[in-house]
Amino acid sequence: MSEQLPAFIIVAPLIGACLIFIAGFTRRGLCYPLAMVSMVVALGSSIGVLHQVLVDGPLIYKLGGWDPPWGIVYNVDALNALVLAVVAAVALVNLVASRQFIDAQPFYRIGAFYALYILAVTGLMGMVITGDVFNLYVLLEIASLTGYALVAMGDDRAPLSALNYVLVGTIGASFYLLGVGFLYAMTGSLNMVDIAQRLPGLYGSTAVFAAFVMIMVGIWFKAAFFPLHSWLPNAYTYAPPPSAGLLAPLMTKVMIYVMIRMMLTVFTPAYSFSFGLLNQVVVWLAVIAIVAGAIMALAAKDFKRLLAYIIVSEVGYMVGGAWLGNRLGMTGSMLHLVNDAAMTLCVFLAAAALSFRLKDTKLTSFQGLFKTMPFTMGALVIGGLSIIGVPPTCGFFSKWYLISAGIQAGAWGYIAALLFSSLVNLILFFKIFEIAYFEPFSAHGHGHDNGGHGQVSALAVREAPAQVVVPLVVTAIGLVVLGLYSKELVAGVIDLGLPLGLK
Amino acid sequence: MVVELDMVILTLVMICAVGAIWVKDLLGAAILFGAYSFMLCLLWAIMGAVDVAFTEASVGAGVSTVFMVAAVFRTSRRTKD
Amino acid sequence: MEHSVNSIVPLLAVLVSIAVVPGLASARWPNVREGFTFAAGVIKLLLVISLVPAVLAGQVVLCHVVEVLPGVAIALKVDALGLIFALVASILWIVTSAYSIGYMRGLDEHSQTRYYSFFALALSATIGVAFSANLLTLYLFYEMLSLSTWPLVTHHQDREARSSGRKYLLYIVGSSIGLLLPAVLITYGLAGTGEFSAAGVLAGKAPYWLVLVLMLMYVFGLAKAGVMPLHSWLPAAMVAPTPVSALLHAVAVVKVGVFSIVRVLTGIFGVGLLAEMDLGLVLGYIASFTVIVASLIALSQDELKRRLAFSTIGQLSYIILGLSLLVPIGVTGGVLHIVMHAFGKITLFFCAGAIFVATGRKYISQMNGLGRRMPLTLTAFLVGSLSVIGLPPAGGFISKWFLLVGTMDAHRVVFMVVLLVSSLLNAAYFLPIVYRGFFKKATEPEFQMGFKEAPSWCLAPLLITAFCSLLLFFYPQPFLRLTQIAVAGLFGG
Amino acid sequence: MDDLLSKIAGGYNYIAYITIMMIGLYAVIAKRNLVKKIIGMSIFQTAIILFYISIGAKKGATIPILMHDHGPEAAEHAIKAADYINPLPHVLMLTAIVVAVATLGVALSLAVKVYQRYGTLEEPEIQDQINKS
Amino acid sequence: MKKLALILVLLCWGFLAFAAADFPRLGDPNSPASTHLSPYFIEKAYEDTATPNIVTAVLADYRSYDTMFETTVVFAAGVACFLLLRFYHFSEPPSHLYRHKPSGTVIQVPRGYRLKGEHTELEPIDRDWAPKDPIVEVASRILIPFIQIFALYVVVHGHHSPGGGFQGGVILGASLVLLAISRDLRTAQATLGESKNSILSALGVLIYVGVGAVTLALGSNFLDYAALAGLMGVDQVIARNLGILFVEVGVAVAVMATMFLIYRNVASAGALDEGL
Repeated sequence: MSEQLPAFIIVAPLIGACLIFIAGFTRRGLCYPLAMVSMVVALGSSIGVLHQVLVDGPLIYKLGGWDPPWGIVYNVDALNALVLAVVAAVALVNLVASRQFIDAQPFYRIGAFYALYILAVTGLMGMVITGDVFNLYVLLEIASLTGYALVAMGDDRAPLSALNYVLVGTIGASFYLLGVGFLYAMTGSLNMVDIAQRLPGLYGSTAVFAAFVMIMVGIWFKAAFFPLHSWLPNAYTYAPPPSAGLLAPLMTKVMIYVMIRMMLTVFTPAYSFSFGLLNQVVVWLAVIAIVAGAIMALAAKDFKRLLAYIIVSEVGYMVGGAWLGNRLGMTGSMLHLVNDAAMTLCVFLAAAALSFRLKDTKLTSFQGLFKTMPFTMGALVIGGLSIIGVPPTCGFFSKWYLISAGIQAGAWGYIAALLFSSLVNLILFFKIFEIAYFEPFSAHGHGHDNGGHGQVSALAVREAPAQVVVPLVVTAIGLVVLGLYSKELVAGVIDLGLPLGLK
Repeated sequence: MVVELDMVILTLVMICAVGAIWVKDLLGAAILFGAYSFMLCLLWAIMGAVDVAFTEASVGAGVSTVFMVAAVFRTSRRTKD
Repeated sequence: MEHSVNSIVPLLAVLVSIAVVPGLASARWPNVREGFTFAAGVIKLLLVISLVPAVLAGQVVLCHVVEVLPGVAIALKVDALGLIFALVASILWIVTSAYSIGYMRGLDEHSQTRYYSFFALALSATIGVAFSANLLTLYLFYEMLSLSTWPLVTHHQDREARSSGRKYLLYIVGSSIGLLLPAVLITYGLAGTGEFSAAGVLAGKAPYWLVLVLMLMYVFGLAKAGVMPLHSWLPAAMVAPTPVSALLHAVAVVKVGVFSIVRVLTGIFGVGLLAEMDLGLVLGYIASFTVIVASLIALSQDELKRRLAFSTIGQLSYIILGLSLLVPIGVTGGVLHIVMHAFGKITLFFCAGAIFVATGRKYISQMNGLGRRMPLTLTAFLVGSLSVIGLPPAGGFISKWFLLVGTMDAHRVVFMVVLLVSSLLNAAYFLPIVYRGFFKKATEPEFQMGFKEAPSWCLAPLLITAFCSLLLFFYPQPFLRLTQIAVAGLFGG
Repeated sequence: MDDLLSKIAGGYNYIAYITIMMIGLYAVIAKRNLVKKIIGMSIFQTAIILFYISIGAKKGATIPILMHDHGPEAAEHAIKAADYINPLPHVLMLTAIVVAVATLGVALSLAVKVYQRYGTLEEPEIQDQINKS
Repeated sequence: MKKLALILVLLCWGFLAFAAADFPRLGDPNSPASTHLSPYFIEKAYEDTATPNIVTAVLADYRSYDTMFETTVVFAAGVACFLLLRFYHFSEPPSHLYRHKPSGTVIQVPRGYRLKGEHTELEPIDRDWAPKDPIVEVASRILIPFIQIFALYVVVHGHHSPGGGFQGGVILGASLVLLAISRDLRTAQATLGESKNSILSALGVLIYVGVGAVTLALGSNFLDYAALAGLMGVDQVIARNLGILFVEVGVAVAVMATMFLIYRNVASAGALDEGL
């Protein structure tokens, strides 16, 4: 049975999604348990697959029993097994936290929401696991379509933001599809490994170059790589907390993984890193992305918008790291991908917990939160420190690799941008902590007056319900644990997945 | 596959495409979009992609147009560009 | 050659005050809470002391915690240099805890639980820095210290605290991210390791300019050392409650800064490399500049704590100056100065706090005639001043003596002049305070019946530290012996 | 010159699909009406389908449905690849068409939702309303 | 903005045209696309699956995993439309309209008032779509069964001729849409209620995945129809042929239901009371 494990990763959530939608009309109480079951099975099987890959090396799963390149196969190596496990884990944790919000929705939406949620996860995991470039497009569309709907579920400006997301996202996906078409026209194949084998003879071709550029641009659209990020801030700001908690950590990260997969598996490092100028331009674009994201985050007045711009910045980290062209950079990018998924989950869950009690997430309404919501804020502190890059949280270690890679490649602009954005993140998060730490200043301001500083906060704020806080705290602890296990991740997993030729 | 016919239909496709985004009436745009899809369907039939042509005829020229008309009906026909 | 033993004791010493935090946070009664604080302090001190015999025997105690990245571990190493610093910090923590109780209760401060919790965290971080075996561990605890002291600095939660907190964070963490982190990474990139070793790890691996740039990045990146121009966080941070200023800003935070500089310059660059490239001179000039300018600014400060802060900035650079001489005696002086200055300066801060608790006065110009009502406090202040100025019979004399001998040994007459001039300046800004206190008549008539000595929880600690300052003059052997081992290690390697 | 001409003759489909695609892209970027943008998006997607079908085209071949199929002798006829048009792009494009209509459906429901909220489909007018509130 | 867009578009055009220079000529039988994978499909498809329509064979067997997700995309779009637009509202409209069937007269009943008793000759109609066109209505009524039969033919005959689950499903869905347009949404809903419709769309996908799950349960790889051979007592080629049929049926069900689900939500803006 264990050789069939890879199929379960996709099949379990897919069946789950269908059943959930049916249950939404017949037995509504079953929706949430079904969602949980399918996510748990998906997580279990992805961990199982990761274990298999680590023990037995990369595996190929032939769907329909057809041999590649004729049929579609899963190519699972250490890298995507890792990403699969991360996606499933993040989705599961966020699912636990989502329940409180979804129960507050109109009853007829419950089934549809969980179905879309699980379908989105299916799409994301499918993108990661597949070994076929066209199949990747189809799954990308599943992840995107469900993502649009999940974003648009919010109130106020969410539908407009989602429509903008649809337009930009579809253009991005179409660019990817076009690039795949170019590749197909030149090589006649759709299987990643097969393409990689047939490409070397075509390295000089302008069409292959165009395919490379198109695929990258398409992925960058979806990954919100500056200047193609315009859809992201609004979409994630107005998305309801459960959707933001799913999409923000995963969508961009999975796309970054797809980019890395394209660079390593399809085009191979020999081709991807052979354009001196193009590579430098991309690294400089990453620099601009990091800096621009940081500056726009500084200007944000809303917590979720601030986080959204931080994501723009983080995408710059990963794209830049991957394009530095050395093994350290790729390692850093992959490690940061894992860490950033966890970090983003942590801060977005915190945002969810806050919006549960505060009704809006304007920074100014955070006053005195350390007193009133200690667990949420405690977790937010860890998440913030991780994003800033303070050891021993995980964010530090991936930054360590990225900067080391920058040093090795002599990309000083990239290093400067990383440090700049760390500083800006420091300012951003301490701005938040400061507001939350200082309660409203009382009229007489300063004082050693009988222990109280200012009046009790006007908001009768309590800690968010346990169903939101527990996953949040678990994630926060996870950030530190991930940090301490960085070596196992790097040496035990990521290093196995990177091609040997990449120095 | 006849090149001349191909080119004529391609020209029609382009005209319909330009028309669909040109007309100042969304219902008209929806209908022109349907025509565009139908032209494409013809083109594919000529190129030998019968399955694709069939699908495009039913999906693109059929259901898509209906969706679009329905959406226009539920919103407004007015457009400034 | 030194031999090493593996032991978990250093890790325990670091963790004991973190472990106590949940106890602190959940304690219902203040007495229980403070009992926890003391218990942790005593355990920590005992653990540190238990390491002394091994180090005196020439051993190095290692504790490998976890390898976080391939080839990069979080690891602790106790050698003489680290042990000196750890001893000072853990002794003074107990004293400060006692003082905190007096001060915080005396003023009926709010959020005392939070205060003690972060205090404990800061101590852990300090010991962690002292015992760091490599750059990563040092960076980890260095950042932990920066962040855990922020709530202490901003303890009052008013506008002034907020702006000081901002400045504090921006200088300290900003410099550590902007300069220290890249320096650490460049070091790892060049040398492939960041383990501290007497021979240094950079020798022969980097060109002159890069070594110079790296050194400057470290010296300024470790901004806790208060090297000008990255010093102005220190006076700003004086808004914190006095025990915080005392322990953290005279002992823990700033000393962590200079200790780290000493550690990095000797352990990463190595004395040999610095001497070979003649970088000591550059370092010496930077330090001298800070010494003189800080002393001059101190002269003009009226607020007692600010004057003490600028004095600290100047004194810290003594240590760097001592190191920059790159001769055994000079380095001995520098390392000893960590100890001597700690005891002297903490006494001074305690006195400032005691005066504030008893009278509510912060400014020197208000302190006329104070000595009549608070003779013990002012006497302790005098002892502390003497120690900081470097006059017998206080401990500061010994370290300054070594420093002066060091300048002669290294044939750096300029630095000797700097030391002497700054000693004069020290005297000029400290002694008038004592003079005012004892001999000037108070201006206000109602002064006569106002207050008396601070509560005994405040008074006892400052007397103890003043006594220690004196004791260290007559009996410096324990620290001197350790220092000599440390210096021998640095130069013998 | 001859070379160029033959290139154009052999590549007019490519130029056509690029042109159609750019018409769609232009509409997405420049048009202010949301439904117009959606139409542009669909045009963009269909242009890519055109491209794929062009790849699959084969001179002198017929549609990819086997002849002589209704009988036991069907398998005995040797099937030559050169006789049939490449079926793979068709398969892919069936999927792409369906994806396109799915996207269109979602986009249109979003447009309806936006209209319910703002009462207009013109982006500048929506922006005005947002700025006012 | 418009100028910027134009420049951008022209640049893009230039880049793509530049790249197109490298492509094989249109219709070149020796292009990589025509020589690498496709010969295998063309030559082996019948042998493997007994399906003369190679497109169907590739779609539903060699690349059936793709097609499963293609169905899922449609399903996801249906769920998305439902989630986005659907709302249950219980507020009364300003007035109710009724048509007197024999005479065709429309009467208006203001809000708050109700018709007393049973009126079999009166039918409720939509405010937005009051006119009634007997020609369209009758023509549709005649046409719809034929459309549906044709659709079923397309589904089943997809092995031998153009068509298959998608096309058939879309046509089936279109027949329902036609019913909704020619009469009104209410009539169409009476044919296929909302929850039935939604369940069908999920069921379609489930049929597809279910076939895969059965093959998994039989110990083969996911969607390897050959595994069904033992279960149904036929040889592997026929099993594949039948497997294709099963999944095509699933696709048809899912697509049919989803198309109508999208239509009913878009056309009534989620209220499901009045259509076009």
